[in-house]
Amino acid sequence: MSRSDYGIVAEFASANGLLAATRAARDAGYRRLDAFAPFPLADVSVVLGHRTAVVPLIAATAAVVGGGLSYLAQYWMNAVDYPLNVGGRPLHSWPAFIPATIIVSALWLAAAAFLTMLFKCGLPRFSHPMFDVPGFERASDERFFLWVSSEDPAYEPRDVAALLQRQGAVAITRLEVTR
Amino acid sequence: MTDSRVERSATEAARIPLSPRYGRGWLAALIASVLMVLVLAYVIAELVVAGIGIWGTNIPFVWGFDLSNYVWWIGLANGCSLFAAILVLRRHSLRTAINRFAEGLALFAVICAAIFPLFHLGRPWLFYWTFPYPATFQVWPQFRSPLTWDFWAIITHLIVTTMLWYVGLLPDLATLRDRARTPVARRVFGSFALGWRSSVRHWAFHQRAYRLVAIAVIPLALVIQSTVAFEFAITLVPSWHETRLPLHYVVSGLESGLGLILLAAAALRGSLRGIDRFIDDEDMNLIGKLLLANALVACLVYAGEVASALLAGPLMVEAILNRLVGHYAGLYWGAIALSVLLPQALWSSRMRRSNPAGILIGLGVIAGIWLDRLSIIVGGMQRDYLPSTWRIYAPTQPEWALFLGSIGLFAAMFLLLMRFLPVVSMSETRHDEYREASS
Amino acid sequence: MVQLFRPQADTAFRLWVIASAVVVIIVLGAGYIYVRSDAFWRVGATAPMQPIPFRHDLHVAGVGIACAFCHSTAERAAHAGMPTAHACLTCHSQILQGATVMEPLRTSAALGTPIAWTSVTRLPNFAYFHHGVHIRSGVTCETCHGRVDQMRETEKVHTMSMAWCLDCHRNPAPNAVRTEPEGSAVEGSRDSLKVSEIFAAPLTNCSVCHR
Amino acid sequence: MTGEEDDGRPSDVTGSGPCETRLWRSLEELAGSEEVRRFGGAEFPEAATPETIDRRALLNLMTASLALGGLTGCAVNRQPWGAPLLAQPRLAPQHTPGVPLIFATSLELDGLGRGVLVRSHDGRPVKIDGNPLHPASLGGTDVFMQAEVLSLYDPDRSTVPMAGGMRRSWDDASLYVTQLSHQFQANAGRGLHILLEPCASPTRDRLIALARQTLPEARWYFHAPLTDGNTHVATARVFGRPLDPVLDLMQADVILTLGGDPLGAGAGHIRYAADYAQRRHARDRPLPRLYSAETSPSLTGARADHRLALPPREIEALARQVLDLVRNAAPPPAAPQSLAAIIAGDLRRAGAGGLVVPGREQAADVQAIAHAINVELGAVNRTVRYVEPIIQASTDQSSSLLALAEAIGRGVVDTLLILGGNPAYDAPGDLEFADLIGRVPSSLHLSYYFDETSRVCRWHLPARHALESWGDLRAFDGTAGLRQPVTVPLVEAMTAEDVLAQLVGEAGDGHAHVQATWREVWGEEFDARWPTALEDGVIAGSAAPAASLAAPVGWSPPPAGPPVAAGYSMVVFAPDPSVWDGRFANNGWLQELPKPFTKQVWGNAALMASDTASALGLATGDIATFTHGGRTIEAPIWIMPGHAPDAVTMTLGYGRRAAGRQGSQRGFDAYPLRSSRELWALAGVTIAANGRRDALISTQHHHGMEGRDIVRVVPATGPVNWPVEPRRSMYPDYVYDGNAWGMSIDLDLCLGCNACVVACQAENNVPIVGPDEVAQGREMHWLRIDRYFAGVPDAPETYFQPVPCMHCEKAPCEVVCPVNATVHSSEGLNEMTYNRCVGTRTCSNNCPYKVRRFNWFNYNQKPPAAPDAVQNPEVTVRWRGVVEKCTYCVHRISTARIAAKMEGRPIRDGEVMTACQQACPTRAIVFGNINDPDSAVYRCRENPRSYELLKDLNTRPRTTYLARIAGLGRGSVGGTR
Repeated sequence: MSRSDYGIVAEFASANGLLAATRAARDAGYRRLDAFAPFPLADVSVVLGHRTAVVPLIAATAAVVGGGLSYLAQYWMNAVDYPLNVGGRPLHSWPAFIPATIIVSALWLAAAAFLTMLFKCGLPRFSHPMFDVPGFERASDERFFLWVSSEDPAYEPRDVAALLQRQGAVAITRLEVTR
Repeated sequence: MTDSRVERSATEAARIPLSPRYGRGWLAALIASVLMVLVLAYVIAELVVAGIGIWGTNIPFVWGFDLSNYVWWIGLANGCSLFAAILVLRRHSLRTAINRFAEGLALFAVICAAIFPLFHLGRPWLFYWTFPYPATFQVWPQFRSPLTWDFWAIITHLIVTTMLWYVGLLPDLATLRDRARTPVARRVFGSFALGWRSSVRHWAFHQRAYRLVAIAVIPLALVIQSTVAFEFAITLVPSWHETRLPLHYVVSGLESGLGLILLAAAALRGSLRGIDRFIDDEDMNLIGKLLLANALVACLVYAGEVASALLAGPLMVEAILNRLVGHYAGLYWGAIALSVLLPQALWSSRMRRSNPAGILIGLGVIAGIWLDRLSIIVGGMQRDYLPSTWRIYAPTQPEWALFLGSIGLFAAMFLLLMRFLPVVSMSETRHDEYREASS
Repeated sequence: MVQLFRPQADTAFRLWVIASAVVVIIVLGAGYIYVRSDAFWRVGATAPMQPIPFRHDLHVAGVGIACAFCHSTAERAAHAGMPTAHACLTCHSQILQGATVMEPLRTSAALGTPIAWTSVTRLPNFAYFHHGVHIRSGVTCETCHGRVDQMRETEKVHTMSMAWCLDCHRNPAPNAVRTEPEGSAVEGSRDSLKVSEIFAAPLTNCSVCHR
Repeated sequence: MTGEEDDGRPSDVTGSGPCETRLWRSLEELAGSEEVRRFGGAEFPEAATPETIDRRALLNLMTASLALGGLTGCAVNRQPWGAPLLAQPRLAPQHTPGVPLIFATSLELDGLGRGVLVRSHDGRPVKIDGNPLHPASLGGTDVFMQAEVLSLYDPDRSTVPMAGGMRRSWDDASLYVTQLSHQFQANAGRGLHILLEPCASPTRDRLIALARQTLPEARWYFHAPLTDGNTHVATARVFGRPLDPVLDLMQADVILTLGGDPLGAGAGHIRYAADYAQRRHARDRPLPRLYSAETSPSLTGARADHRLALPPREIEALARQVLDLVRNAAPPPAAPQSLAAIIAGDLRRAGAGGLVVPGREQAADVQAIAHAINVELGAVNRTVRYVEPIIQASTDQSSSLLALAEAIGRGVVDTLLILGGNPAYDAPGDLEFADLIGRVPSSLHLSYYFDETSRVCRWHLPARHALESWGDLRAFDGTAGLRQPVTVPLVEAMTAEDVLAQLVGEAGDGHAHVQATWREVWGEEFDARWPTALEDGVIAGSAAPAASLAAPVGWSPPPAGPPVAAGYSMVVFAPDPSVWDGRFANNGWLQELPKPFTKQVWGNAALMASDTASALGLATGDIATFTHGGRTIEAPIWIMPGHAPDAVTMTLGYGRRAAGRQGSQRGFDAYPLRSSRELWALAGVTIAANGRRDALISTQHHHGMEGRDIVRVVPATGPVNWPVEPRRSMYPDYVYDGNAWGMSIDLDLCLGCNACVVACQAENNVPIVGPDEVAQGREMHWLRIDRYFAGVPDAPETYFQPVPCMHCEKAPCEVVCPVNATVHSSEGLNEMTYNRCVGTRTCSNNCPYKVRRFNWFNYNQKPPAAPDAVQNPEVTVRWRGVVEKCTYCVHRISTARIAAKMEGRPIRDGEVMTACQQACPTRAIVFGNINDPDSAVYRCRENPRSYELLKDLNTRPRTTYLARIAGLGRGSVGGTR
């Protein structure tokens, strides 16, 4: 039961403050950062270099796989496993198998996108050190936070705090977690 | 449950969901709709016990209210979700105002729609036979049948619409969690928020996923509307056997969806204090214009219906004429009046901005499309190939009860939504405010 | 702000997700296996009670009575036929005549009322089966009923599910043994029957069994 | 005796000549068989002597399974171990459990016999078909023969004797009867009056004769509402003594019918229809020309080349003109010819090949004129032969109901025995007969139901059903046939013969009485002839010979009566096509059977022409009040295209008050309006609308073909040339080698008689749904007969088109089924697997022929469902929520396939007969393998008249139609085909 340093969290009043601080932190050589804002901040993402292209990639693959499976299943069941003469139509009536195929691939697409998001965000995660930050509940309302990880190679609590102070943080917390 | 935070918050968004005190009106409405849900439950029990003979259906009218209500509900659902998805993709400002409840409406409509194909079965307890599972009698579903497509359509629609709605809702759930007063509420919202920390990283992936689900919804809505149309178009019934039917269903489906959105928006503005800050006149104006445009397209489709039928040979001519002047002509002209003529009122911007007008026109359009469905299905079946089999169909009390019950279910779910969840997206609103501020 | 959930919550949640996934898989899998299991189809089960403690093993293996002697219409009719009290009494008017277990038999003979045996292999009413044509096609009794001659109490030896029927109807050759059960009514005409005639008939048509 | 043989009767059987392969048996014969003697010798004391194993014992053996309710074919069995396996105490010889036996017996209509074959499963009669050897059937049936088996199991039938409304034991009852016989044998029968239904039963006649001797003072009366026609009066006028005409339509080149319905109704109509059909399609003979003058549409009129809708008085006028024109051989006057002249001309040209047939409801004069014309043409003994009355008993007036009424009025009737019949209901209204019976001190009624008459009599005895009893009946042509029980009596009951025998003190049961009768006839030949007769159901060569006619002098009719005053309106009475005279009122199959012209079910209506109706300010469904001589009834109106003006047709037999749960309070009762003096046509009835309406239930609501290609008609002369467009399909065709089943329905032969509809219902366990469900459009008939009117409303052409499942090779219904419940068999059957159906009904929706039916409720369990006992164990009994339809009697195909397989041979043509095909009197329906060039159905499909219904849809129906041949032009020469 030892308490260990988790990093420094600074609270900002404005999105721009956060953006500036993030830039500064990056320039100061910090790499293990995360920013928190009540709405998407594209430019901050850019600064932090998030790569999300994987989501559509996986989704697209899933769509293709799901559709393919659906079509094959229909073909196998109606034309291979129990072939029946249905209204004199060919056993492999491909046009009739299309609609279900499209629908199922759409299902896989959506599901894959959703699950990938959760996975890449590490959700669900009900308990997280960030929730210990005083006033962090306002991160979902109108406040902005920047967190510098203690794991960062360049991590030095005093420097970090100073840097963030300079960026006009309204509050600075040293976050500790129990391990 | 959230008022305490309002004054602490600087943003407009903080005032969502607003009007802490939902008055007697809301409660009365809820009670009324719950009663209707009870009626629904009763009729369904009766159906399962006695059999669908309690309906007015017969040969040749094997379908009546059951399928027309299904088609109507699924049309509403597709209309709403399609519209919502497009807004998400276009990142249109309207989305902040509309998406949240539009997605909700879509979801509720699908749930209502699902009731009908399930309980219209002669043996509803065997519905799972349409699902391909390895049975010991080794018989599979028959995938050439639009009804099997429909099975997939409904399931998928249910799941994907839920995801679209939920993904959009996720950040707001976090907000509700962080604002919630009672520990129970906090925990409940907390669990549904999945530990969302509004990290910029979360946001990045969230935006991607949201847009991808929206992308999935668009083809889905179109294909499902078409599938529903195929259920009729691939049969030999003279006035159904048309390639234009999917188009007809997509257009009129979207129109009914817009009608519902207009209705809901106007109703919200009329009932929730202060919401017109988020669903403002400009939004209403836009919806009105869209609905008007859609009504004009629908008008074109109706014209096409008559034209193509007249070109299609004697049987089709007889069938369409029967719908225009026959026993069920009232349904057809009612549909025209309500879904084409009534929306013309939206040419005037005063109408577009007025809540009562919005409610009336929204209701009118929805009713119009309902009549259109009934006219197509019932009126269409009336002139079949052998005159000896021609008959009349009239719905019975249980059919009406089932229909009204499904509306009650829909209303109940919507009332609960507006009570416990933000009816417009907080995060989107914040986002917009930020953009406006920064620009 | 305060933590809503303890760190264990996450572990608990992940475990719950995995667990429920496992449960679902187990339930489905178990269901899949169960509906194919002998228990589900009462295979190996014997009738709870029969009017007379009849023993096939004694009569067939012991005394050497052929199936067709008692089930006399199996080779020509849909029903295999149950032995009449009259038939039983050909022997049992001497053997065991006084025995109490034979009471139902005597009652039946005297009053002319049928004896109601509990049926061990019974198809649902929408499935129509014809013993005669199966035997004629070379399907022996034990193919479906097992070694009844060794059974103390008669029991079901196959599921008799539709899948089980289909296996044979899709490929009858293995089970259509070209030997005739004893006491066959169709001995002479055996050669005149070409295999093609047996298998030409489309055995997987629904109406072969369902009318 | 194996199952498949019961349908195996060669399709080309014509009653002429004995049937080569005889497939049905008499229990008698079984009982007498060596086998029985053998186990007579077995160790059962009670079986020691062969007699003890008589037919009753055998029936008991076979029926035992019924006792334990081991009925198959009921809904899915839910017991864990299924239904028990029943081990019978002993097998009936030659009876294999589960394999049906066929017995020949006779059923009665209008007191005349019609031979039938009864198929019984394990002692349980489930299906009735025609007896090919019987001249009144030739293997064909009508709706009444088909439906008789349902009446057998009627839960509403009378089961116990009643006296003064109290249930009594049979001991009391027989005691009462014995007392009667003692009492009257003591006083020679004074005060004993006996009312019987006229019935051509030699045994009954023998017993009556016996009784007349032993009880000389007893008085005998005969009454049936429909047989009291003017036939005998008319023949007496022309030939000096009452005679019965027997037609030979094979010989008739030109036929004129004056009312009546020789092809569609009556005891001989099946034979007449068969003859007419055979003649129509005899290649070497010219097409017969049929003129029909009638008041209300009949099946004969619908079939006629020329149909004249005339009120009764004009029919008489026409008859008189024709007689004159036929008599004085003056050259026909110059054009424009009167119709009478044209008809007379045709008849003269036909000479001995001409024939005039009067309906029994026509006035004596009209009928006499008709016979006179036949004499004039020299048609006697060619197209018609006159025989001594088949039903002797009822010829003289002193035995009429009227006489009985007067007797009761005079108070001379101490004891009234009513053996059969239901006079309290169906006696003419003016007699007030129910009240009269009440005045009789001691009265007894023997009847199948506890009906209107039973209620007003002191005593009621339950009567046996025809299928439970012994007897014998003469057919319309005098041919005698035996009646034998085909099941053990389901309730303890008596027959009229039993009662008579008791009265005269003749010992023995029905069996003995019948044997006694024929011992008298056959003498020592008896032992030789009895078994055959019993097995055939027909006594060979017993047809009545032509009566020797003292060369009839040219009889002239009395001058026509005065023209009727204005404001004249006439009501014509007719038997009902569904319930006949009311005796079938409680039979669900018949009640739910759409009447040929109106398609009305579960009720009747007063038919009139549209002009008449509009003159009276009435519309279909309006209830009108009909008043005559102080008697008033109310009846709903039905506007009937093709009905004669100034007349109303009322069908009898409805408005029953005590028919049973299904038959009571349906339709209106026309008997009260009937007058004992004018039985058939009542002049001067006042008709007034009373403002109320009745929801008449019908199964067809549109009557025109809307110019669509539905029923095709080809000219009588000249070739058929239809454009043959090549078949095109996007899909490759499936190959149907082996058997490919198909059906052909000849619309030229179809009379619309409905026999096929009931046959299908009986064979396939088609449920009865009841009036409310039919009103909602949910009738379940797998085979329906569509009726279309074409041409002018006043004198329309009427077309009948039986519509079973078409078994389309490109079946639209199959493609839309989500669960593979309906698919195609490799023999081209459109199969319906009930136990897979989830009930989306989308198949029915996609069937352009609308032949698919849906079980909206659990019809087979809720009244008026047919009892389980009558369900065919070969066919699944359907349950709620599944779709069903015509299967081409697939169970019969399976049975035939199995038989063929077991004998290692292919299925023969004609081996599989569908129920509808087997029932059809005119052989309009042909079924078989369309791949086999030698099959009858193949030939039909090659016929140039062959066409597919809704061909444009390219559904490739396996059921095809042969176009109807248009009527011959007036007086033109007959074409041939």
